[in-house]
Amino acid sequence: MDWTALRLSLTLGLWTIAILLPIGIVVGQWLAWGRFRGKALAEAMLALPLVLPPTVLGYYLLVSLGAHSPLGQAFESLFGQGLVFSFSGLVVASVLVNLPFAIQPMQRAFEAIPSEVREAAACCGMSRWRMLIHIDLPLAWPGILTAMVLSFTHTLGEFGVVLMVGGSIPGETKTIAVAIYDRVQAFDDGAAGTMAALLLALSFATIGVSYALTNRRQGR
Amino acid sequence: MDWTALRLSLTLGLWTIAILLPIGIVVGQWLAWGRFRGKALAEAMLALPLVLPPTVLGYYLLVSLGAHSPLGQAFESLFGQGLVFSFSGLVVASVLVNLPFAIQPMQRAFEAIPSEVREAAACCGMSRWRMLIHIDLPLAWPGILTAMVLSFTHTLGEFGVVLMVGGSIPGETKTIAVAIYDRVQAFDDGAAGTMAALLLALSFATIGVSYALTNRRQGR
Amino acid sequence: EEPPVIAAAADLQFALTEIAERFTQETGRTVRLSFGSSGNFHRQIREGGPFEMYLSADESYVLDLAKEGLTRDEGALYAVGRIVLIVPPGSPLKADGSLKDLAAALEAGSVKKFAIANPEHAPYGRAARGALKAAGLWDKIKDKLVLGENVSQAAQFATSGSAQGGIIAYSLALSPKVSALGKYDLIPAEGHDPLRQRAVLTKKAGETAKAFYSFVQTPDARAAFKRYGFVLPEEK
Amino acid sequence: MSGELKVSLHQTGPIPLKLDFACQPGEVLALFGPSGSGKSTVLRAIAGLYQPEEGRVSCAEACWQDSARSIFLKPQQRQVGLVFQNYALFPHMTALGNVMAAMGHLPQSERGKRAANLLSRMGLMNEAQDRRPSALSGGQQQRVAVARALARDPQVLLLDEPFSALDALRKNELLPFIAKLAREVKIPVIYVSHAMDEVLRLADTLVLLEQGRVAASGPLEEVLSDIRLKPLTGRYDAGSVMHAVIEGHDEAYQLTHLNLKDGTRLKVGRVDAPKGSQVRLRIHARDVGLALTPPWDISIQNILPCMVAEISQSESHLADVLLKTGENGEGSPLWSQVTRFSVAQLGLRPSSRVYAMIKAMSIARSDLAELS
Amino acid sequence: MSGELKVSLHQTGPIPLKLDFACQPGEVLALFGPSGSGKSTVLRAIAGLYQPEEGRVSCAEACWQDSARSIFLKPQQRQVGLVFQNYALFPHMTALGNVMAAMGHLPQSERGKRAANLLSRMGLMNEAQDRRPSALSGGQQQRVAVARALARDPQVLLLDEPFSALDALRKNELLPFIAKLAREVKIPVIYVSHAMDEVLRLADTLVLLEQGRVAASGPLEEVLSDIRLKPLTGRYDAGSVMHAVIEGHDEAYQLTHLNLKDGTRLKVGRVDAPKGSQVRLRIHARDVGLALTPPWDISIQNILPCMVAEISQSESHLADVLLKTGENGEGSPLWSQVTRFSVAQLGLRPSSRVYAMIKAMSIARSDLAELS
Ligand SMILES: Nc1ncnc2c1ncn2[C@@H]1O[C@H](COP(=O)(O)OP(=O)(O)OP(=O)(O)O)[C@@H](O)[C@H]1O
Ligand SMILES: Nc1ncnc2c1ncn2[C@@H]1O[C@H](COP(=O)(O)OP(=O)(O)OP(=O)(O)O)[C@@H](O)[C@H]1O
Ligand SMILES: [Mg+2]
Ligand SMILES: [Mg+2]
Repeated sequence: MDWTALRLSLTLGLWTIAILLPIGIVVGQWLAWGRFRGKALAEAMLALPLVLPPTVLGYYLLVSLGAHSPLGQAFESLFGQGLVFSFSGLVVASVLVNLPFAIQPMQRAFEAIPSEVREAAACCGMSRWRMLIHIDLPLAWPGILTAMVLSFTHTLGEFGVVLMVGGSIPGETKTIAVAIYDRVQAFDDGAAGTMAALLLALSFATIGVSYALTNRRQGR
Repeated sequence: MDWTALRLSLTLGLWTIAILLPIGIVVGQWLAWGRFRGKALAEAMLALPLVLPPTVLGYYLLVSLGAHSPLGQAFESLFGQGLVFSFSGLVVASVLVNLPFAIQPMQRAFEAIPSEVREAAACCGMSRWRMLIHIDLPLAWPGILTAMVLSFTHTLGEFGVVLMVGGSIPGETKTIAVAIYDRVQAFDDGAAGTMAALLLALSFATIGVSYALTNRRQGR
Repeated sequence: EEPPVIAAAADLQFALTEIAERFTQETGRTVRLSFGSSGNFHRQIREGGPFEMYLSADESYVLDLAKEGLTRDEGALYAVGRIVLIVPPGSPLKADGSLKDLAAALEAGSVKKFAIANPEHAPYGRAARGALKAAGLWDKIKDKLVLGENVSQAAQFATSGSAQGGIIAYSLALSPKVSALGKYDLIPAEGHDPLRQRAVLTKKAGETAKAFYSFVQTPDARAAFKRYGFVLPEEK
Repeated sequence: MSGELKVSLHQTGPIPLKLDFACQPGEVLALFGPSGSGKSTVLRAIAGLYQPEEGRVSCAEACWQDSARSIFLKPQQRQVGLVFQNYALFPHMTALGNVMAAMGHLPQSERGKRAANLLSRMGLMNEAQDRRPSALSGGQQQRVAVARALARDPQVLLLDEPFSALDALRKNELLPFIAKLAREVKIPVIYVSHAMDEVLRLADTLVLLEQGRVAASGPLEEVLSDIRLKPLTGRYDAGSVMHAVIEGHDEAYQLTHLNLKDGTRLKVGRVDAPKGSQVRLRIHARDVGLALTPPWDISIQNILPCMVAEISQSESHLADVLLKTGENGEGSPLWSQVTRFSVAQLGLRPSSRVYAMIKAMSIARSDLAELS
Repeated sequence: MSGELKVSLHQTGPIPLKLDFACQPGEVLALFGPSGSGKSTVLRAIAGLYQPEEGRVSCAEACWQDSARSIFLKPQQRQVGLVFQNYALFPHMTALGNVMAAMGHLPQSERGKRAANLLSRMGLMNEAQDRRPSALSGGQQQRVAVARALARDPQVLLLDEPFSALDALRKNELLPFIAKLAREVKIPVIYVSHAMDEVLRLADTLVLLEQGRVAASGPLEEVLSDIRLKPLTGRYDAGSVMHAVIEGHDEAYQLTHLNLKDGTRLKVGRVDAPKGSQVRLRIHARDVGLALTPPWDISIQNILPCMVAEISQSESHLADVLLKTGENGEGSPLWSQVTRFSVAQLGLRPSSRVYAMIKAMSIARSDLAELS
């Protein structure tokens, strides 16, 4: 069992949803409530990271975040470390790849909040921030949870982009998905099976608990 | 440009969402409105196809759908053709992999329908079927669309499972994702770029149009 | 009858495509080529994959299948792969197949990342590891390695600019697109286990596959392999 | 075919219920009671949207629910028309679409026309018919909800405060429509309302609910005449209900002459019913004044000789006087509410002879409901 | 600090609006009009939830909206308390949570207690306070909505049919509470209601809306006394509003003696105000009977000598008679509604001398509103 890889994957997953949560909320609300031309195009754009095969997307990211790219150079001069073949690079890639899973369910959840409830909140004098905390987030919670679960699990299983951008460096970019893949490729089905089973059990437990808590809270 | 592969991918995507639509509606409604013990576990279970790296999942599918498996044998004796290394096998794999993307957004969308509206529909004497057509589907439509878009785009880009279960047979199981991947592996960036761009443009247009139509219909 | 599907290791992309075209010209028959990881094909053939011929980058896969009785015989060696050291422009490394410069650069600490294919399962990765071990560099370079899933990915890493160099297949380095991305130098074959590549007809093989199997072993085809950077078995 | 609706609901919690009542076809039964007393819950239980622990609901021959026999029909199988207290319109359909959605039993081709017709009856004109609920005012939404409930051609009509958001003028148009409908289509109608004037105009029977229990029930006139129920029936204090026959009309002055059973004659504003029809009159106790001698040269048209039957004094300034019409009190009971001061001043006692003065117009048109 | 609310809204479509009015602190302004006339829209515009093409809304010194200067403050910045017609409660919070949510301006520690207090005032007790809206009855939800609007300590209170789902008893408790609150906290209150009895009890000023336009506005008494507005004010036909001073109380019979400005004396049920207080009376025209000679030995206590000023005959059986109190018609105007038959029978003409008979109890307590 490759515990380092497992820890790395979980850390990556948590970072990814930690970053996607605010992005999803902001962009999701904007798409849900904003009225502007080309909204459908913006929505369509957000689905695009899914269209390319992950390895190919990873390759494009490798090139556009690499040492020769302006982005990569900017990052390197800021943090003294390249973006590709590093954990930070994985996080960036992961966030990009999971954008559709994070934003779309949140957008739908925000859309489903009855406008009169938000109007009432405004008439109760709630600031934007209090409204977010007390109205928007609680009411959109199931959708937000779905977004988080989809992003988190997808990050755990993501493999093409992660491998391409990360380079499978043990302890830094070799996630559990890569480890399992490697074991399968090396015909070590036993080890692969153990890791897969553990990963599945762990995810199952985490997700099950979050859903159970949400269901209880919603009083269903 | 590998037109065969593109056509294959689109066909696969359409088949996938065509099959996932009824499944998602049924399971989504069941999860949204059913009250039973272990609901959270059922919900968690549905997220699991995402946790494993696609190639690994593909391998497990290959084994469990393959010629030696009871499932594969049953299918073969019914249709005179194996499930793996065939287009049907791709469709089955694709459907399985996309279950979370299809079901979760639909579940949330059904949950968001106010119960009094469904009660009113029942009091209007609507049969289950008419209720589905006239109430549930129209009101859950944005969520269903999200589910379809996520599944469709994910199918287009899916690569690990497809490669493993399908075997990349030109004209039969070699999808555009695999073709692009091949081109990238062969350092044929030009061809890969062309195909990727076309695929992106095509997806962008399709999704943009569906969102635009939905937005208009919803009168937003 | 549908043209047979031929499973071929990814490093044969260029060579085999040309050979298949020639085969079609000469015999009027066509084959469908499916490139991918030799390991994956191995599993797929075991699971009843429809492949009529299998060209593996690692002969052990073929021998395994032969033992399990899934092939007609043990097949034939069609090529032996070679590896090269490739360095992208701007790298502090020199393209030096003897790996001496790599050793010096490692001492100097100017190598931050070095790309090879994953030695756990990729044949070219195993060869690269062999060569690095033989040069006494393995322990020093271990922590700097980025591992590609296959040799193609290792080449992408090596030429991306984010790594200072890498060890990849000669066949890949010869392709015009890759050679434009960096300088390379052959690593002596003595340093690593030979990359013996074996082709075999599976039990499903039909007439066309059999013809193609023979065609791959004709001098014409061998010349093509050679042109694309493979050593021919006899030359060993 | 519709028939009698029988309802019996019993449970201890979470919403306590303990009630039995029946409603005949053509009858309007008002469910009246303070906020939170369980009125909406009762309607929901009848419609099949709420399943109390123990219950029996049957309509005509059909058993809709019987907890003893584990029968519980779905709302779809019950053919009720329900107006929800909060309307519950379909948000994605236009007003017209909402009404048409309840017409599953009609051929597609007829629906549009009938729905438009119903909506017009409700005073919702063309332009508004094509708007979604979100672009309709509260009262307009409510009228759509009523039209939708009627659209199903229900066997039982359940109305949960159907006109609470409507102005008096609209209400005056729609209440008679509902009353007429109940009688013509011969279905049981259950009507929940807090507005006593609506109840008075519509209902035949009154069921008073208090914390889920029936506090009183019976013919409207009886329950309302029961002075003890005043705390529940609210500030619309007791009154008397009388049956009368139309004797004739005075077209010039637009008056109608009525005959009470005991032969007493009354004049009221023109009633739109032929000579000989039976009508029901409600006379508010507070609209009945008393005099010791028959007053003359006053605008009050109806002066009835009566005998005092009973006087109940309260702690306030008011006293309730129960009269019997006729010189010797041989006629119908009639309640009068006067000040205690007047009782003392006029020296009223049981069996005093008095004259009841009822202003013609105090028998307001809205209190004048026709009987079959 | 609150102050006068000035509202001016103009647009041609999609919802036509054309209105200007002002409401003083401590004043209750009733917005009255048929369903769909734009009442809710006006409240929404004041609250900042709807932005008409042209508009000016200001409260005290603060300008909330001025389309000419492109000023449009958000609802959050306006400090209004709004009761929505459909309640719009927060579905995920308990009743208590709903009310506390509007208390952002109070320290956390005080909120719970004040919210519980407000809800109790509304008659929503402990157990119900901890339920979510979905487990509350319609009327209970409505009371939570009112409590929530008050919780913000608003500078302007906007009530959109706040008691439409409440029974008469509850309404009788809550209406005086609102009236008192408006006066004590000295804020402008705008009240939308279809129930004329509520309007009568609460409002000082009446704005009659018709298709988004002000059909009439002014002090309640003036607008209601205007017989031409009857089609708009509905079946609560015209009446007279008079100012009077309390002369004394008759404790034995629980009566209060009033003095009109012209010296006429009236007796009404005990009013809970000290001697010398000013009160406002509303007398329904239909409760005023006429006599040619002063009747005696009758239960009607208030007999006022008057002179006929004007008689307007209608096509129905009714005629409206405008009286002036006093022997020579030197007093206040008083409307009486009698049958046309009576007009003919009594030979009434302008400047006829008559006696108006007003039953003591027909000045119903709910129509008796105190003036400051
Ligand atoms: N989005 C809209 N588009 C067009 N017309 C609208 C829209 N929203 C409301 N209306 C119309 O504007 C008018 C005023 O609506 P409003 O809700 O203000 O009426 P209201 O006076 O409150 O009526 P009610 O007493 O029935 O609540 C109505 O006729 C309504 O149909
Ligand atoms: N899910 C629930 N759990 C507990 N109590 C409930 C629930 N739903 C409703 N109640 C309570 O049941 C009682 C009856 O509610 P119902 O809606 O039938 O009252 P109602 O008579 O229609 O009142 P209103 O006139 O205010 O509409 C109320 O006191 C309400 O608080
Ligand atoms: Mg109710
Ligand atoms: Mg309104």
